[in-house]
Amino acid sequence: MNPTLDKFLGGKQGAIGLAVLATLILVVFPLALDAFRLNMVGKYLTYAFVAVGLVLCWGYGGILSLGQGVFFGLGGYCMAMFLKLEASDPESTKIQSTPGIPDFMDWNQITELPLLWQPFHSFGFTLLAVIAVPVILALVIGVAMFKRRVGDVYFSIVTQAIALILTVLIIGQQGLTGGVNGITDLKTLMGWDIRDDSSKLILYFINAFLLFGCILIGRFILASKLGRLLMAMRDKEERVRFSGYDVASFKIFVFCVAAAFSAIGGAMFALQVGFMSPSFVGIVPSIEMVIFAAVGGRMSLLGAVYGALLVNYGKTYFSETFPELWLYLMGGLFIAVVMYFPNGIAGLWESHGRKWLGKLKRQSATPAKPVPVATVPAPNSQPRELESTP
Amino acid sequence: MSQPSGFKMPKPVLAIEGLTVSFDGFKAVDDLNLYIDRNEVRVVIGPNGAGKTTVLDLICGKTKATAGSIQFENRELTKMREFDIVRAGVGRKFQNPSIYENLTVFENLEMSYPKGRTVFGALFFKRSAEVIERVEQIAAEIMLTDNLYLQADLLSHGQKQWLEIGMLLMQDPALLMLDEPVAGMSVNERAQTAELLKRISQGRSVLVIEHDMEFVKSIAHKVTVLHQGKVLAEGSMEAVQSNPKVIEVYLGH
Amino acid sequence: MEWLSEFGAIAAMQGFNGLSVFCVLLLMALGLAIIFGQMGVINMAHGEFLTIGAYTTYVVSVLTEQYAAFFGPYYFFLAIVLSFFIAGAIGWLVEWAMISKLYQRPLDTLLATWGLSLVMQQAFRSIFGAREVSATLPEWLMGSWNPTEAIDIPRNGLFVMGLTVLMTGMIFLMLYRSRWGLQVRATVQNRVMSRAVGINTKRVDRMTFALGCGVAGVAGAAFTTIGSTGPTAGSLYIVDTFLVVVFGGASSLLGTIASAFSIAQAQSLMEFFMSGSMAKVFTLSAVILILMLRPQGLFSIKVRK
Amino acid sequence: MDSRPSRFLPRRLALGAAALSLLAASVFSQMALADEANTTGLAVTDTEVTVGQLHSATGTMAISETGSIQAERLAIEQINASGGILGRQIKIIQEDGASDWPTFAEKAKKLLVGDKVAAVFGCWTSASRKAVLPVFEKENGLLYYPTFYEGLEQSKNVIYTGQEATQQILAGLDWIAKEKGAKTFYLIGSDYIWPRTSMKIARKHIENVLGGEVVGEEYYPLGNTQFGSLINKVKLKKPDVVFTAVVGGSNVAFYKQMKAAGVTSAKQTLLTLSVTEDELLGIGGENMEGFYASMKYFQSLDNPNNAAFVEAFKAKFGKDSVIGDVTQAAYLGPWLWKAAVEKAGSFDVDKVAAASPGIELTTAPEGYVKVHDNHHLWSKTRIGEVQKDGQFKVVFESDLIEPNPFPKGYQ
Repeated sequence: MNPTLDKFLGGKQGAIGLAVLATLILVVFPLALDAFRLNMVGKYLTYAFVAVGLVLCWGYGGILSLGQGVFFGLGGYCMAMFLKLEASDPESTKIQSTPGIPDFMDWNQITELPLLWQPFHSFGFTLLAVIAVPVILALVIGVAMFKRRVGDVYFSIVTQAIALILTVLIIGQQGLTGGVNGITDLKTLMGWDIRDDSSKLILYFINAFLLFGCILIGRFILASKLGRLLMAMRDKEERVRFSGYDVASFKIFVFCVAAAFSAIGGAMFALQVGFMSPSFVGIVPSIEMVIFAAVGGRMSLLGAVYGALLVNYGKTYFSETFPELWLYLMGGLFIAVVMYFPNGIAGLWESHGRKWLGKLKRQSATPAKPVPVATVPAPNSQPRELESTP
Repeated sequence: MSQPSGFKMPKPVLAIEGLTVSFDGFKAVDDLNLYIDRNEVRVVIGPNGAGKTTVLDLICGKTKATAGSIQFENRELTKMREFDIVRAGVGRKFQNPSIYENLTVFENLEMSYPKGRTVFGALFFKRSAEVIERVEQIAAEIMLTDNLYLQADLLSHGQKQWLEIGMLLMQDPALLMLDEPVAGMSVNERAQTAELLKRISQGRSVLVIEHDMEFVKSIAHKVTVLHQGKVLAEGSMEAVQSNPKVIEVYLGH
Repeated sequence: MEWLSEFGAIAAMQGFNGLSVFCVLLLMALGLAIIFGQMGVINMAHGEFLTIGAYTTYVVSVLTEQYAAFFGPYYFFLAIVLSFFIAGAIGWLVEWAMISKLYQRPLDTLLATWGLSLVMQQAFRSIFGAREVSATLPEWLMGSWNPTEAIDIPRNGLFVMGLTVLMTGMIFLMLYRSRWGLQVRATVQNRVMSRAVGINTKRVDRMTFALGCGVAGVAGAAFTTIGSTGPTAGSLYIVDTFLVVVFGGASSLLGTIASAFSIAQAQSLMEFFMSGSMAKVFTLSAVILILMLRPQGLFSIKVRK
Repeated sequence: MDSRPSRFLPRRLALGAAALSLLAASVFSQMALADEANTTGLAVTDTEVTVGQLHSATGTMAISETGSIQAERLAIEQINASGGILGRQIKIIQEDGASDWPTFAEKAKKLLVGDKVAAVFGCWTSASRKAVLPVFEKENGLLYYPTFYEGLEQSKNVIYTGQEATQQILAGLDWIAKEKGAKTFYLIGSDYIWPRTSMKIARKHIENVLGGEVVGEEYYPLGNTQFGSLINKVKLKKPDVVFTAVVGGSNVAFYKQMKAAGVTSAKQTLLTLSVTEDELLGIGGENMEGFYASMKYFQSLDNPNNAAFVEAFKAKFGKDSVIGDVTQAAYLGPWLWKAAVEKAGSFDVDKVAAASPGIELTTAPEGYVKVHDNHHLWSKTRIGEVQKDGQFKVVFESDLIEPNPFPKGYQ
């Protein structure tokens, strides 16, 4: 195999795992789920971007950010600002005192589109901003923290405080941001109605492909020397430093990559869900995203996706069926995963699933069976639970 | 230190002058002067708490000096960042073997290869024939050729020490600093290590901290005795061993 | 002239407010600081241990009203003591079942305790209902004390202040004057060596964690006088608490005190001159900026490694 | 782990196919069922009509929304007991918004598209309403929204059973200006849209209509628990009236600290928009004794409708339960819907919405209400004085006030 391609796919095992997930997301879900449920899966998958980023920076880099919601939110807000401007054309806002500006600005007696919003008329600028704004913030935080060797718990707490600050700011500046309600009622993307079922289906696929893009980039990073350096840094930071590496710059890089992934997720969230609010920026959503990565397996890019799907599905299912039990379950699951299965679903699969699969293979006398069928249960307990979805 | 032009006196590779560091008033290193010549093997000895490891920490930038200067090939190290010091040609082995245990010996050595040290350099680093050749060469040097594809945590304690030395050699440093390289080694391994040090000190200076006097004797060109952060004595092993102040410090209490 | 004396009165009350916020921050942070200092662990469920104290106070208050009205004025002291022991006992259990399994993995402890906080919140909701409750405060804790006509000093503020001084003093004594404190400090310095000289470090950890949780319980009981009691009440305090502890630096109680003091003064002063939201943003940003300049917190001892 | 790999794919496909055929079947069955009471494929049979209930049963908002859930259930039960609507019993599908706005939007869509409910009773915060509004407008659903709110909104798909801001604020300010001779006001709110909009309206009214002066206007983050500095500022400014819209956990901290700082009703007049009987449970009546609240309903209202309502509510949910303004407004929802359906003779959303303006309810616990063309309610505003036991004493009752969600001159 081409070595570069191999790096992206992560060898035979990696390619199979990817194929399984791709089948699940690109074929099985769209066929088996109705538009409404599929849109929900689409929403879960936007969180998976964050989880994938966390695998890189937390699992491999040892940097536990409790403020990934900040980047998710910034990406989402950039996209939402563009969409909101498009939804606020003078015609559909003619009942306002100042037509042509977003409705919440009108309620806040703002009579002119603020400077901050002006560039978001351009889709090109918006796409750039979706990535650039969070990455620049991550860069600033990263430079400030890692160059000064703020590590471990300190970093976690500081990122958490940043999440809080941003939430308070967004809520406080409601003329600019829509406040606690967020930016709502997003309708079209360059004239294309994003609320239709058909457009939601297209968005779902765009989202899925972007997610796979991020996973492949993640794989490429991990397969490179940089990936090995990350792990080396996590375990023996001093050694790496005294081998002549600028440890901080690697941490900053991986933190920025995680921020960029989160931001893409946020932007796709705004597109698919149709609004953005500060409730995805704060501390609680940020930690929940860590849960997705932890449950899926902090060392597994694919596991992170399963984690995001499983936890969110569980959240929807249990909060519908046993609302009382949900928090117990979520908390308990989290404690159990952290304490006993630090490598999450992916770790369980590695330690038990493969063995079991091996046994199965040996039993079946026809080893020539097409590989994907035999490995479909890669996510392990996952498909069984999701079957009740439709 | 002006020198007449034309006549080239060998300038020390490392010149430490007036070096002081204090932790909350306690002076771990106190107005220290130390010069190491090219191709010299220098051993620093001294009782526990004499400040030996701190000196290494100061040279490689792990600890920042309170006062004084450290000149390495005419560059002032006290102002430089750790990885710049390494890139300038200073390698350091830690007291406990510090290797990447879940990587193979090959990968351990490869990590220290002085290319692809920037973020994007590392991202697009390729295992070229040149890299492989260099790794194999070093592996032979440190007697680990047979274990090249073994995971590093399966090595013996002594082999781990060698591996770390090998990782430093990958960088081809002008100054190699080793903190207790034979601690925990068998007699046989000690002898092998001494041979290794002799081989690798060709073309570079080596600064060693060691307690094992036999070992020191077998490798040292010159010995420096530290006591309470100051140089107590300096010279050949024999001269130092017969120095009454040294005897007082080692045996007096 | 009258304007001046009024200004003086406001200045006095504002000064007291700064002190009062300081005490609140310190009292919340004390328990966390002990645990963080000892184990390097941030207990994300700290807020829920505060809430245990608050609910204990509520239950004692209700029971007193129903069965022992004569005890009414004094029930608060009993509530504080009970809060300490109940929160401490639960902390003891948590350390035994969870924390002790996670040493060497501080980030994982942080995550696991967050899971715990979810479970505890839901437990409060199941037991006490989703709505907020209110303990009836004894008369002597309500209202204000007037040294002059124009000055109102909140009695609950004074009470919290007194309690803070008492708790801080007791913790100081325990840490620096008792045998147990010596063991704790020894364990922090060198765990292996402490074990070698016969200190039961496991027990020391467990006691420390329980003590930290117990102190949180006391804080929670005290906060029923100034704040709300509900399943998620603890989470209102949590970020401030973390910042105080982290800002103060892990290694010293003195750092926590200094950090609580500076954050409280900054916040109290800024709130006086600008809107509460912006004051919050500025305070938090200032703390983060300073943390970036001094990553190990205000007071960290330079240690030779 | 025991899921069979070989069965996995086919099973999913089968499920997909089953889902499709079910969908088709349901479309046909609905067509077959259609009569004039239901021409748009809603979940209405000859004996039953399905409605949705969408509140937060979990999460931080559960504290506030529990009362609304209970009140709506009570109303629906009573309607069913009295024969239902157009001869059909009401069936409730309850969904949990879990205090999370996208969940609200999702669940709204599920109720409208999946369950085809004829009406939804739900939401509490403005944020959740804003999140579901596009769904209701796109899928043409009907939402009964119970909370008093900031106004600036009007939708043909929503009936607002609580007061919009001007109804609640103006009468209250007029009363306090007249009764207490108030000229100077200090405005305090939690930092989000409802308090900010309310204070804006209040400021305009104070400055332009009452000829008074606003001496301070402050917003604190939601969840703030330290109000010492603010209270000192209030003391410095000595306003005639402190006018507040503080919510959630902050509420409790604010009033406890006011009391502790000596700012009691003996020294300071205070009028609030945000404290109902529900909040008083947490704050404690003793901490607010003598302060005033301005809203359309208090549990202590003295009329036969209310007496019956309070009795029924307590019989169902326990004698210690309290009823606040929003709870009562939520109770109106099902009754208003019933009246509109009966007037329209159909469950069709368009017809019900069109029939709604002009609907009168004389049996409302708050007294008489009437649906305005703008889908808000005509209602009276009352001033209640906080009593030590956590109830309010009604000290003033306005005339019927016209709802005006887009108040000219107040924006």
